[in-house]
Amino acid sequence: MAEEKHHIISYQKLLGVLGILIVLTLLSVAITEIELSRWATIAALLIAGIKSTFVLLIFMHLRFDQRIFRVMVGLIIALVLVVIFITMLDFMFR
Amino acid sequence: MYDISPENASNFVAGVDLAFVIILGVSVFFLVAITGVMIYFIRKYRRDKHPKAIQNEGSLKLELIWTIIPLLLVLVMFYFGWMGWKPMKTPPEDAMKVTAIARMWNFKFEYENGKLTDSLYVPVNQPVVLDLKALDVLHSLYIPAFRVKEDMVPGNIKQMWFIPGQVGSYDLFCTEYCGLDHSYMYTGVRVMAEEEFAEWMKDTTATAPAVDESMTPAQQGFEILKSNGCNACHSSDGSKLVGPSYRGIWGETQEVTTAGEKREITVDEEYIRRSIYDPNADIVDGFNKGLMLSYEGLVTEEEIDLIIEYIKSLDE
Amino acid sequence: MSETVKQGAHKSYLEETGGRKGIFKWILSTDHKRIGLLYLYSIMTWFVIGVALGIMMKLELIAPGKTIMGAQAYNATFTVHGVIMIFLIVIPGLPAVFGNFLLPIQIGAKDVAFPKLNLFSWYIYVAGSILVVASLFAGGGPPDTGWTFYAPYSFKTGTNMLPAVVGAFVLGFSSILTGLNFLVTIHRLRAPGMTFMKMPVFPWTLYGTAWIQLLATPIVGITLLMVLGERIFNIGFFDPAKGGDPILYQHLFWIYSHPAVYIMILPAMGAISEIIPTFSRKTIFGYRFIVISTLAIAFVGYFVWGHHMFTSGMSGTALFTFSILTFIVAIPSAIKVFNWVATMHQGSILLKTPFMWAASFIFVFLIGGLTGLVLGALATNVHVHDTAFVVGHFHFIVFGGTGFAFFGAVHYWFPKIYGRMYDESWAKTGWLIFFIGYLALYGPMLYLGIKGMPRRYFDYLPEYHGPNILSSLGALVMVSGFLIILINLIRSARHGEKAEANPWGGTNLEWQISSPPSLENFDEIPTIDKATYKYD
Amino acid sequence: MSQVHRDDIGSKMGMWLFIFTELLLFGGLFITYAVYRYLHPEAFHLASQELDVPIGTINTIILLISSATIAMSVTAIQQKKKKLSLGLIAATIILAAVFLVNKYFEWGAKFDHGIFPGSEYLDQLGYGDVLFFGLYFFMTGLHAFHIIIGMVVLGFMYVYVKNDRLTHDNFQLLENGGLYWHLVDLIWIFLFPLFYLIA
Ligand code: HEA
Ligand code: HEA
Ligand code: HEC
Ligand code: CUA
Ligand SMILES: [Cu+2]
Repeated sequence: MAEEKHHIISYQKLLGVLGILIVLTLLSVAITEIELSRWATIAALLIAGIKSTFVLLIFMHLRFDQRIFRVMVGLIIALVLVVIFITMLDFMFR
Repeated sequence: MYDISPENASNFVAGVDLAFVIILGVSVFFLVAITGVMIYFIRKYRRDKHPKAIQNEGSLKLELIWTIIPLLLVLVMFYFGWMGWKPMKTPPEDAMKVTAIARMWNFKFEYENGKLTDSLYVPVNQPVVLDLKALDVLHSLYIPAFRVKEDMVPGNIKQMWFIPGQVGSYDLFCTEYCGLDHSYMYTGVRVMAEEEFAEWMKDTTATAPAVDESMTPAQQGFEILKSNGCNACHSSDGSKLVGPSYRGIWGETQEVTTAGEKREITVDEEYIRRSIYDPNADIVDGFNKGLMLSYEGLVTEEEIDLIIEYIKSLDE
Repeated sequence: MSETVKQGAHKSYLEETGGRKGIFKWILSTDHKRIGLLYLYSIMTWFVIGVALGIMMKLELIAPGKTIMGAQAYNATFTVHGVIMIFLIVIPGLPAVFGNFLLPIQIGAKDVAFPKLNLFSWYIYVAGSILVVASLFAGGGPPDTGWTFYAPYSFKTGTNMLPAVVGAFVLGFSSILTGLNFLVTIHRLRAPGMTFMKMPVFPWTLYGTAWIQLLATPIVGITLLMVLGERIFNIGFFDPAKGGDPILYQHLFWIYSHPAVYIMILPAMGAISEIIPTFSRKTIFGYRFIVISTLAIAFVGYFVWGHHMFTSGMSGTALFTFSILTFIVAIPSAIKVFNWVATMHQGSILLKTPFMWAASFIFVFLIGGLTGLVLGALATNVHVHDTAFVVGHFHFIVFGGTGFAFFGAVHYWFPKIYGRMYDESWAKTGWLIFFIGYLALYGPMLYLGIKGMPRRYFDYLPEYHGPNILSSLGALVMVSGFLIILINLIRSARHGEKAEANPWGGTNLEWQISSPPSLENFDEIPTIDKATYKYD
Repeated sequence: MSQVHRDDIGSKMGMWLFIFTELLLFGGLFITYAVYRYLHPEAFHLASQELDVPIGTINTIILLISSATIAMSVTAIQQKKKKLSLGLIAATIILAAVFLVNKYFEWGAKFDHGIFPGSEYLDQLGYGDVLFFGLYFFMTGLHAFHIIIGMVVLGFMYVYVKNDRLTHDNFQLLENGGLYWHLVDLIWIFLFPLFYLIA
């Protein structure tokens, strides 16, 4: 269809993102190794969140696609989080 | 509203019934009103009477009205539902404690002095807390007259409480589906006057199953089986229920699975005792693990001897 | 809708065989209309089994004690009845049958986005349903866990739980793929000019449904997979003896199964929203609000699953949240009901069979929905949870809602599908008998529940006898009505009078093409320049 | 379908919707994980120390690289570099295989210690461990299953590119295959800290 104009992502960019992802991975291992107690897990999950954002936006082209895709992905992730949250309402306050 | 019991059968009846009446009242109103209006429209605007429709796209004002009014009404309903439920959550400190034990497919009630009964006995006008304990699968304890119900979850002891308001007998059901005889898993609640209850409570002898010394050992054995609810799963006529029949096993060899390995055993006293105290050690072929639970502490060694007499007697 | 739509001079889709013969012209065709009918026929086959099981239960319950079957048989009966009715019939029911047939036509497309996938979904459906039905007959006896498969009982029973669970899992896939297909179809294939806000309500409800199918079904998929893991590898996710939590199982199960009830009802509401304007000759009242409420139901409905577990010992916080959300989700349903009734106002109403079904739908849906409010309030739920009252509620709303809408839809689109008219007077007679039997069958259940009769009871105390007799007799009356309806439809599909392209004077695209439609639906994709449901 | 107009966006949307269902499939497991972790925090903590962090880290990096290679293969095909694209797809598949081999050794080591679902050793350890390892095997197992599917899908892509069924102006299928592969990566990004790094 006419509306398609494919964005081509350069190799440099992809490799750059890969570099960032690997650094973040090592970082999260390092953080949890030096034991920051409860915060370590939160930090590790935060890093995982950042990593997945990179994968979604660049590797999976979300940044360059139609807006509808971004909206959908955002809503789905929110949905999963809300469902986990509501379930935990039961277990945390038993 | 409905007359399944006196209004003060328990302290919760008033709150629950109030919520009921309010919700049902609003509901009946809407049901009648909407249906009425609809029938009126259908009659008035039938095509032969009203050949040309008058178009109307909608009206924001109406939409708002019929969003906001129901919204307020449901909040009211929620409120009364919540208020009726809230007192059920926290039992008072000084309540009398009874442990309710559910297993497939009967209830047992254990009182603080060790007394054990099949139906629940409670004194009137005194708070009672039930510790709910399920041994095998989910059950649920329901006393319709008291408006109380709580699931019994294995591995998780929960509580339920109430103050019986009137002397009498009421039904008590298991309402969580729990297998074959779920529909027979019911018993009763006896609410007694205080003195009567105190009297009853003191008498710990009467609880032992009515084993009559004049019966033969085998007959006594059968009474023990009956009072422990074994017959829900085991038959005496050779037919297979949830578990194997008592008939035709004595002295025979049987295929069992022990710790994952098949082997053959001969049914003797030793084996029967183990089958009752540690049923999941040897699983009889063709039956499932985990259904029968240990009766250690519920059935004494002497009683097992009588049961064995009974099992022997079947094959004579 | 507009003059651009021409009546094709092509052969109808029923005559167009694609060069295939006999049964192959059905099972190899990727035409969305034929696939819709494939679903219709397979669903109807299972439906007969489901109904028979339901009647058997009613006969058993006609008197206390054992009448026609024992406890084990009864337990298996309601389990298989529930599984068949829910997973095989009402979940795929309206979307797979009428959604397939009508969605592309109503949005002005030649087919769905992925026609081959569509046919494939049907194959999966058949495979899954055969597994479920096979569980009735294979080795260890039919499953006896209830359609909810609650742990830990479902791990302990020796009956054929596995085929039923695998079957349900497979059916889930079919449902997901259908939803996926519809979503892409709606997003990508609307005819030029048909903006979202010009789309008829039925596609809108399919859109909401498809999202639920897509997003909720995987949860039950994974739950059933865990059940399999538990049974095969002894993992212990939900086994209290190993530290698992049976309540978590219930959470996971209902995270799917509550939204699933909206899978059942949304397309039904869509069908009603088509029928009422057509027979009132009037634009639907408050189109925008009906659309928004559809999305609201789909969305909020995702967060209320806990109302099935009010007595399971959840925390007070969770109870509070779930109860209030349950009430909120009732509001969009109310909006719809009011708008439907308002549509009739000042209309020009033609009392044909589809309209009778639609009007009685509103009545029974009200009863079902309002009893849902009783269940949604905490205090009253504690009393009536797991009693016959719940059984009454969901039969009123599942079968009253979805079932009545289904019959309305069948009669409404019958001329379009087969190009023939059904017999009006037989259809009305059937409806009347059915409706009376229906009220007699399920009304008493509500009363019994308030009196405290638990559900899934094969036997009951004598004090519950009276209403049970009425209920059982009602079942028999209703089935006679059902048979009249069914026979009338089957006869008319072959011998009925030839139908015109637009026998009811509808305004949506499906009425602008010939009956039955040609293979490609439209000679030329129409351009839409007007809002939907325009009469003038 | 060939006579029908090609709709790349529709096809991509189909893929994304499918990815959503996969996300929710794992979502159910993440709920389970959250609940049991909350109920047994210490046991989860201790049990996770049984897992081999270096192997996990290496596997994570392998998957990340494979994600990058498949993304680059899409770039390559758009630039009409068929050879390069083929090479990158092949590299992705090989990396996936390496991941699985690592996984195999990792699981094997656990089995040797008597840690596997339903094992007696595990039963003795207590509830938290049973659940932790139950989830571990189930989730990584399901993930590995997805890797295998992904390899098959990419295998098809390889053949298609080779036969010129996919070309520089018709590569949507390859992009979809890539999307699926990124999903597998995405899930691992969360599995890794949740199982290996809760020290
Ligand atoms: C089509 C399927 C369907 C639908 C649409 C619904 C709709 C609703 N359901 Fe129902 N439900 C089931 C199918 C369905 N249900 C099934 C199958 C079960 C049993 C499962 C099992 O255990 O086996 C069940 C069980 C069930 C329970 C659990 C009972 C228990 O086990 O304890 C509850 C509790 O809250 C509930 C509530 C509701 C509510 C509040 C709605 C609402 O959405 C209803 C909204 C509609 C209205 C309210 C009517 C219209 C309103 C008006 C005209 C305005 C006037 C009203 C106001 C003032 C608000 N349902
Ligand atoms: C769609 C859902 C559906 C339908 C149509 C029915 C139809 C019937 N049901 Fe069923 N029922 C359930 C869903 C349904 N049921 C579920 C989920 C349970 C719970 C199971 C459990 O506890 O695990 C249950 C349980 C249940 C019980 C309670 C068991 C117990 O708790 O003790 C009983 C008791 O008599 C019963 C009776 C009947 C009867 C007599 C019929 C019928 O025979 C009536 C005859 C019907 C007709 C003559 C025509 C109806 C036509 C349609 C609905 C149109 C078709 C629609 C599409 C194709 C979309 N059902
Ligand atoms: C919930 C169902 C259930 C109840 C209640 C139950 N059993 Fe069992 N029983 C089983 C099952 C299932 C088996 C077979 C599997 C096994 O060996 O554990 C079994 C096996 C046995 C056996 C071994 C039989 C053989 O053929 O080797 C004996 C003896 C026995 N039970 C006695 C009893 C007694 C005594 C009671 C009551 C005090 C009782 N059971 C209560 C289900 C039950
Ligand atoms: Cu115990 Cu039902
Ligand atoms: Cu619900």
